[in-house]
Amino acid sequence: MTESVLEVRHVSSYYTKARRLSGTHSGFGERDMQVLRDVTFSIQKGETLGLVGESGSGKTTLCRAVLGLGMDYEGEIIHHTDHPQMVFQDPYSSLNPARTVGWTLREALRAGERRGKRASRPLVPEILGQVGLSEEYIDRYPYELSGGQRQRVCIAAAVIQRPQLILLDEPVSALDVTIQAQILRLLVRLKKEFGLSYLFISHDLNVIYQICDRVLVMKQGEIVESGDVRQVYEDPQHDYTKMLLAAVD
Amino acid sequence: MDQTAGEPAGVRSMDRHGEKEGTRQTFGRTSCGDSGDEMTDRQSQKNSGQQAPDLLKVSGLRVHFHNAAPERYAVNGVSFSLKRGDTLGIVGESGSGKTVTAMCVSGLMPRGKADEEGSILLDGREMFSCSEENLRRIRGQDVGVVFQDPMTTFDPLCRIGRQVEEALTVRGIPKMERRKRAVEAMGLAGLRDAEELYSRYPYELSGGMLQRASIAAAMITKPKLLICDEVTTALDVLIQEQILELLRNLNEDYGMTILFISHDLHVVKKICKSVLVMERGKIVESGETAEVFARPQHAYTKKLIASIPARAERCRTYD
Amino acid sequence: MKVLLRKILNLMIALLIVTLLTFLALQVIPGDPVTKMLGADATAAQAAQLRTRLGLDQPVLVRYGRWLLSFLKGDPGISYSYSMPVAEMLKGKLSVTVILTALSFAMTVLISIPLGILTARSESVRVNHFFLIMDQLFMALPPFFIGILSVYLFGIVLKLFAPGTYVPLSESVAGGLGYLLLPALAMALPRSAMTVKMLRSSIRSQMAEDYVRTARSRGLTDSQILHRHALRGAMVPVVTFLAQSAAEIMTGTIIIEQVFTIPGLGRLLLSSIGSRDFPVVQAIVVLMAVFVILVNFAADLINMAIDPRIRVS
Amino acid sequence: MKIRKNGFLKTGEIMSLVLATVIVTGFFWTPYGTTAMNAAEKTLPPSLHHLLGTDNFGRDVFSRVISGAGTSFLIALGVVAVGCIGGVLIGSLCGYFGGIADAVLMRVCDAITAFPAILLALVVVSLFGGGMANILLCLGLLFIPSFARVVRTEVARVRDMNYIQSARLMGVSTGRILLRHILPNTFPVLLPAVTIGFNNAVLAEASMSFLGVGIQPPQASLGSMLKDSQTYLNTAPWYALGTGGMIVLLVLAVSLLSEGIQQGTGRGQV
Repeated sequence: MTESVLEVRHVSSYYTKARRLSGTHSGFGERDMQVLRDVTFSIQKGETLGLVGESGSGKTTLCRAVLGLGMDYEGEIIHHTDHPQMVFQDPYSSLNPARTVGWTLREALRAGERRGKRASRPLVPEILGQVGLSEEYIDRYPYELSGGQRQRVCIAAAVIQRPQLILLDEPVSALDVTIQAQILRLLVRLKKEFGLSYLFISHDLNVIYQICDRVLVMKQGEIVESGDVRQVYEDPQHDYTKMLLAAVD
Repeated sequence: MDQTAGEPAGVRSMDRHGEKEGTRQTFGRTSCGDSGDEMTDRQSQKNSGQQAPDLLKVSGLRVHFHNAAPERYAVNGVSFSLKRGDTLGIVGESGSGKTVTAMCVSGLMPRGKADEEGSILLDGREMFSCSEENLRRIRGQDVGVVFQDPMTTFDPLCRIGRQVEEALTVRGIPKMERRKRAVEAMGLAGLRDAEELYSRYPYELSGGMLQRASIAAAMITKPKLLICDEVTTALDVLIQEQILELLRNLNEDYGMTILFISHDLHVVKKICKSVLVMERGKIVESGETAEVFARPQHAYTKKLIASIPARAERCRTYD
Repeated sequence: MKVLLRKILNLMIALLIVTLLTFLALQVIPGDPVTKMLGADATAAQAAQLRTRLGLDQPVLVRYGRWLLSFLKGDPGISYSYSMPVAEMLKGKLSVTVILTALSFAMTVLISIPLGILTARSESVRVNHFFLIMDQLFMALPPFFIGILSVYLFGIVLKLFAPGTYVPLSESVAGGLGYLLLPALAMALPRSAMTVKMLRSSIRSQMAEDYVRTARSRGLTDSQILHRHALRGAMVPVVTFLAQSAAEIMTGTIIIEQVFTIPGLGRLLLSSIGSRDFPVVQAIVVLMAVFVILVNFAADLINMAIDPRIRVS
Repeated sequence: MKIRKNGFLKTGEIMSLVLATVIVTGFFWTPYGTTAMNAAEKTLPPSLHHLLGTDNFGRDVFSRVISGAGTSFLIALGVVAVGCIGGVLIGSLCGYFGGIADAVLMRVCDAITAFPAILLALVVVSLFGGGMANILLCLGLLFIPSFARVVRTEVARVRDMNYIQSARLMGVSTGRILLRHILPNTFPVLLPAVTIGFNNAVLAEASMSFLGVGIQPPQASLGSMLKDSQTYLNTAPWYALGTGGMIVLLVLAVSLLSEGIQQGTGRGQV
């Protein structure tokens, strides 16, 4: 097998009780404990791994744990590459409203240089071109951009440091369908161009099917099914996967 | 509801009939267009000759917001009709005018923010010539609306029951009966423990439950038309399924007429007998849902269908 | 219930801290009350005797404890300047200040709430602009300047009242209240302007919420929506602001009493500060602090009643 | 940030500009000496020689008002500077890092902001002595909590935004994230806080001087002049009007400016 870029071994995570109380406490409703239960998987180089599940299934918690964004967890997370990046769902809170597109991208470059990636410094207009935006966007503020354009800028900022792994948290869910298709195509192209690996999180199995090689199905913090996308689609084993598939059919 | 569910789907182009029935001509012209490349319509040929009374008949609807560019119409010549007991989907992306159309039909367009032209006949009554007073009577009584985000559709400071029965409250129904009907409607909307939930606050309920409660609130007056504006968008897929199931039951068991607005072709396919596809304020294609999906005629419809993440195609292969 | 208990506990802690801080602050002030009371040529023995009598020879915390206990019993000590019980000195003055504060606060509420609702409902651009300008103007008028202007206008030019002739309520209720009207109004006007502005924007932001559209779809009129829904939500920040206003008004009396020569707590506070009469200063500051804390607590309770979500978090 | 022009902004700009010019000029030159008495010209009504008349010592009220406004201006500026710098420092650190220090500091801030600043300032300044430095320091310290609270709330909100997470993933240092990524986002809430703080400081100084515990005579101060003018309300009403009017103008100019900016950035009311 090829080398892996990320290994997650037996990761569990708990929400403290106090936090739960202040957040979503209630005696009613369909609610899950926000816990990761013994999650194990790895991502190979050049692979797109899909992670599917409903809200509250622990997808985002897993993401934060992988990126080390202030999540406490048990188990092991081994990175075989430097500094993975992330693209978030909501393109409206993903860009600093007080800064222009150019500033954000230059800032990413600057931070990359501090990490010693001076060698192949790309230029801001060049990067914008790579994500399908023209130079005139350099001086635009986020509020002047559409959802799709913002997501392009976010993707540009994510690939600017040439990471090997990018986490995509529902990157197209907030977009119109035709824009979704464009962004998905962009992601595929960038992956080929830069040899990226993706962890692609979505609640939409159809989107996962389009872009991923393998898929993990997550329910209440547990991976209930995993395998090759086609295989999972054609022959789902777990009831939950079957329900999810039936829902998007 | 006096309509049998087995009737042929009732979407027809109104541009030809519209003029006969005295709609303002100027807009009859600009509406869907006769040329066929703007709008592809199978139903009009099939159904011409048949004249059952429509519950809703929109003709030559044009909306222009005052703060928009002069020639930028949010809705630009939209005509369609909807029979009792039918389910009609309006599909389009953001900015297609689908929500504005729904707002006009529900009588919720804010006053003085836009120019509206054309005609909306609801059960034979012209909405545009209604006084604000009459419009308000129509809202809640004849038309119920369910909105997108169940989390924000309720007043967070007000108990669920009070809000579910609100359409009755403002119509002077006594408290005991209100409560009875509210609990009934909530039960109908698939909420168990309706009695208990009646005195809960919105923050104590999950999104799916709130969406059920908001359907109950819209249904409580037994309106003639139920407008669902992106009701599943904010929900998880499995909950989406449940809500769609509920709406389907309301339509099949109680003959509720549903106007279903969505950007999601998938969802529309599951619930609507017929569908309108809108792009930049115009209807570009309409017909029976299955038919439109199987054989899309208009380029935009094709593009939309192609954009749906489907099993058949994968980005990797076509890029 | 749990939240309520926690709030009450917080309230107690706050009261304790405020009283302690006030007490400590007045201990570090330079100047020895004993020399002040006895004069410069008193003997050391006399001084020591007085010190013992006043309890000044004890450690600070012991003195604080003693003072707090007797304060709770209604005895805040003995005045250095007048050698009489502080409680005696405060008695008549406290009621004047409380009535003035209550009067002014009532005016603020009565002016601002209806006006705020009225201007929030108005859709006319002109009316809105007019009120925005009036808001700005009145917010810029400091109460003491309004006070001076009204003394000049009503007292000197129109001769409607004679400045400096406050009659205690015990002598004439109508006369006393009448005299307090202008000072109360002077404090209420700028506060009202601020409250109107706040209430208006609060209502506006509520009316832009999604649930308003939903209510409209049920056939409610705008005024039904306002009264059944929007107003409740809009009141939450306003209640908090009104509590703050009550506190500001209470301290504002210090100045306004000066302008209208009203014999209230403010004047007593100033003269006591001047004569370094610490027991009196301490008692007044603590009373005002307790008032402020209680008012804020009341606002919290009201908001808990309005918004169920506050009850759980 | 683009600011649309509007009536409030324009009026505020013009007023502030005129006032600033007058005040700055007043630091170097006034028509008459601010303490120069003239027994021959006691309580003269406004005229071309004395724009706002003279007071009971024959001093030119206009000159004294300008100079007093200068004092108010300097103190308010200093108070806001102390409060703002301290508040931004405490607020941003508390908001960003959270934890026990944050909880404790914010409790203290809550207690101090709940308490009317003027009462505390009054007691403290009167007991430690007036004078510009004492007033400035005392009010400045008392103003820190209100700034800290505003900044903290905003920083805590922005901290969890996706773009800050992104910046962290890109390897931007914490200091830089705070300074260059988060702080610019607090300006929209900091600006109204600064203007309100400025006005509160002007009023607090005036109030204290009015009560005789602030700026000490013969230095001109709007508050103490207003206090003096009260005695001569009968014979020289222009004294009170001119002095009080200046306070109103100072406050009005700044709040119009603030309202204008808020409306121009779409945050104000229509």
